Amino acid sequence: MSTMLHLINKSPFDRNALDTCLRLAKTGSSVLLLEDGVYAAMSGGSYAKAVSDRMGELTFYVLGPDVSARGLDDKPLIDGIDVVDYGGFVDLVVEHETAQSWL
Amino acid sequence: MSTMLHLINKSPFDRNALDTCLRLAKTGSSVLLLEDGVYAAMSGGSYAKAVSDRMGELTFYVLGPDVSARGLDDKPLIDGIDVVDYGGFVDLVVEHETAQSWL
Amino acid sequence: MEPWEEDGPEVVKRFMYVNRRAPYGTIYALECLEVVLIAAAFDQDVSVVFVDDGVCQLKKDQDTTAIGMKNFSNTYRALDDYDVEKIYVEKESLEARGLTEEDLIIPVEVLAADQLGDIMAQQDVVISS
Amino acid sequence: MEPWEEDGPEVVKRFMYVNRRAPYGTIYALECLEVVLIAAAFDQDVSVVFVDDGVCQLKKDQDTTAIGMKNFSNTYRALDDYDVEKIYVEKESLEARGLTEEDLIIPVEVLAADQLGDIMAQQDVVISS
Amino acid sequence: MKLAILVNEGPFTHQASDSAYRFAEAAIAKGHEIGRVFFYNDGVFNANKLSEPQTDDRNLVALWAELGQENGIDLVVCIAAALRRGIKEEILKEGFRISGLGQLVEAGIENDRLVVFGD
Amino acid sequence: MKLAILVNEGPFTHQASDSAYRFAEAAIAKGHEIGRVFFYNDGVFNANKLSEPQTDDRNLVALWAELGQENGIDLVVCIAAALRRGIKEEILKEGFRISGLGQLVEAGIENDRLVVFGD
Repeated sequence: MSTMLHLINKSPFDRNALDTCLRLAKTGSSVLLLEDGVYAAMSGGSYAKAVSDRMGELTFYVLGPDVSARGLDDKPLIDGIDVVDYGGFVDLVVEHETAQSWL
Repeated sequence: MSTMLHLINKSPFDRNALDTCLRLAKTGSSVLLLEDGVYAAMSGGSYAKAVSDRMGELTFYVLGPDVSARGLDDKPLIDGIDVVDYGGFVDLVVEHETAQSWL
Repeated sequence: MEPWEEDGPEVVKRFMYVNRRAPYGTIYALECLEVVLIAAAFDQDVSVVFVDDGVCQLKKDQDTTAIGMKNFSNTYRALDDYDVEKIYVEKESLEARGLTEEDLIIPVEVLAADQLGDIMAQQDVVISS
Repeated sequence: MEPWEEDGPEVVKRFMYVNRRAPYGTIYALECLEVVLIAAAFDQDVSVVFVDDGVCQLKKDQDTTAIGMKNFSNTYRALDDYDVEKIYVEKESLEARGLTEEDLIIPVEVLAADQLGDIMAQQDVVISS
Repeated sequence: MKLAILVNEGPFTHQASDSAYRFAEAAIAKGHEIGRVFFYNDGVFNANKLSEPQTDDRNLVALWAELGQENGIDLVVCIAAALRRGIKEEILKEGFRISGLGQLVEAGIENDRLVVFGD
Repeated sequence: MKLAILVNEGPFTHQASDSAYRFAEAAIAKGHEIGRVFFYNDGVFNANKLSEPQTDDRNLVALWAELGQENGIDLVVCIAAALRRGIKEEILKEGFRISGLGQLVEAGIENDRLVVFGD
């Protein structure tokens, strides 16, 4: 089995990409939230539970530049999500055998 | 109050356009499902209840050409939805004072 | 005095611009704002609505340095200078995203879905993007 | 014999093409199919997945006459000629849309989300559109 | 009745331009007037005369231009949206013109209805 | 490591091309090699040299071309996607080349990773 990095760039409020990813992603894989996907990382949002529910099985990351762009630096993230920059994004792609974008 | 024609061209499975339309549309207005929005008109789909629940308050139409294109002519529509062609679409726009597209 | 009571025979229509998308992920927020600023010059009755992810367009403290895109959020402040004063934000959309009125870059009127629906139902032209 | 056990030193990778969009509303279904047909010539291990609205691409009896767009649904039948035989459809996606295997234009393997996830997790390259 | 149309997407990636075209055609067949078609956002790509679809596919750039010429429809491409996307006079299909966003607002004012097609 | 990138959207309507560009830049800074960037779907618009963003905005067409030239990156525009969208040699930004879909599959085979950016 390859180690998978799932990429989510869609708002969970508008699109079903994260729902489907969470349904299909296997325990041990990672999820990077970027672009409008970062809204899924906010602990105050109504989507937080869906992410928290799989926190033990999946490793979640969020792209810091997209968080800052959207003015969300003052909003708390869901516990356990790591913030990475573009360099960290590259590292994640390198460390995982396959990257899957949920477009 | 203007009579409103709401246009939904997104699949209800993928996008929140129809959800929001159904939340905001007033009793007495009409909804035309077109393009990928026609999937909301199928009685066998899991979205049928959301549409049926407002059937008494809103008038629903579906664009036949988009139903046929997607091979759905053999699938039953939700009771009470009228099928129109592009000419019927034009008539609906003319008969209602305002058209609102939920993009 | 309401706009349509002003002098002259010209018809004043109610134009509503509806924003349902987050900023930066797509260009719709920016290009809709460009339309509104032009529309303001036409002496019509203009209102701007933020619903669903559209409410995120108004979040304070946007900093786009690291994504390299233009930060256009300060331009919303210009709406007031252009006499665009009817700015509506849906309460349910804010709450679902963990946001409050204090998070927004400009003063707005926060309305529940039911009230916002009433205002939408009164428009002559609705432009969404 | 599995593809990666074939003769020669060349590496065979597992390529998966993931379709999550309905046909006609967007071009992604058509342009993804064009990639798969090209990919079939490369002697790699190719699989094609239909999940979410992607399952609607395979619905029988599509008739695009009245919308004026090209009906490309028969091209899915060519996948077999091109030796693309690993075609997976998610069971949950079919059911949510009121569809069954009998509604589809080509034979496929219908898998529950859990099984489909296992197959996805074994890929080297995943191309989505 | 006088109808205006706003097209927000290009001629291929989304069905928006197809739907708008079929709607316009049907409106004309019913005796209505299309006062203006305004192309905004990626809609400006509908005016790219270099577009060359496969021979068995529809050619929306040509279809819009023909519909416009046969029925005297004003086909307006937004200059701001077009500039950033590289749609300029040198590749503009005959029958379209490039103008400002004010033409969209004007279309909303002067026509009985404005119908928006997009993503 | 050798990385390939697939860009499925144009330089303005979606953030995909921006994200792909920032990713490529960061990968190069970390000493990785970008084996190829393939532009598919509306991604072909990234190669339109007529694109003229506002002066205070980024110019992705120029940025991609520069990154490619400085680092010897193969920037490939899909011919099938480009033809229907009217992206032809006459408006192709220097630094990009037009070729077939096989180049995408090849990029997947020959690079250690393929990362997809789209809508």
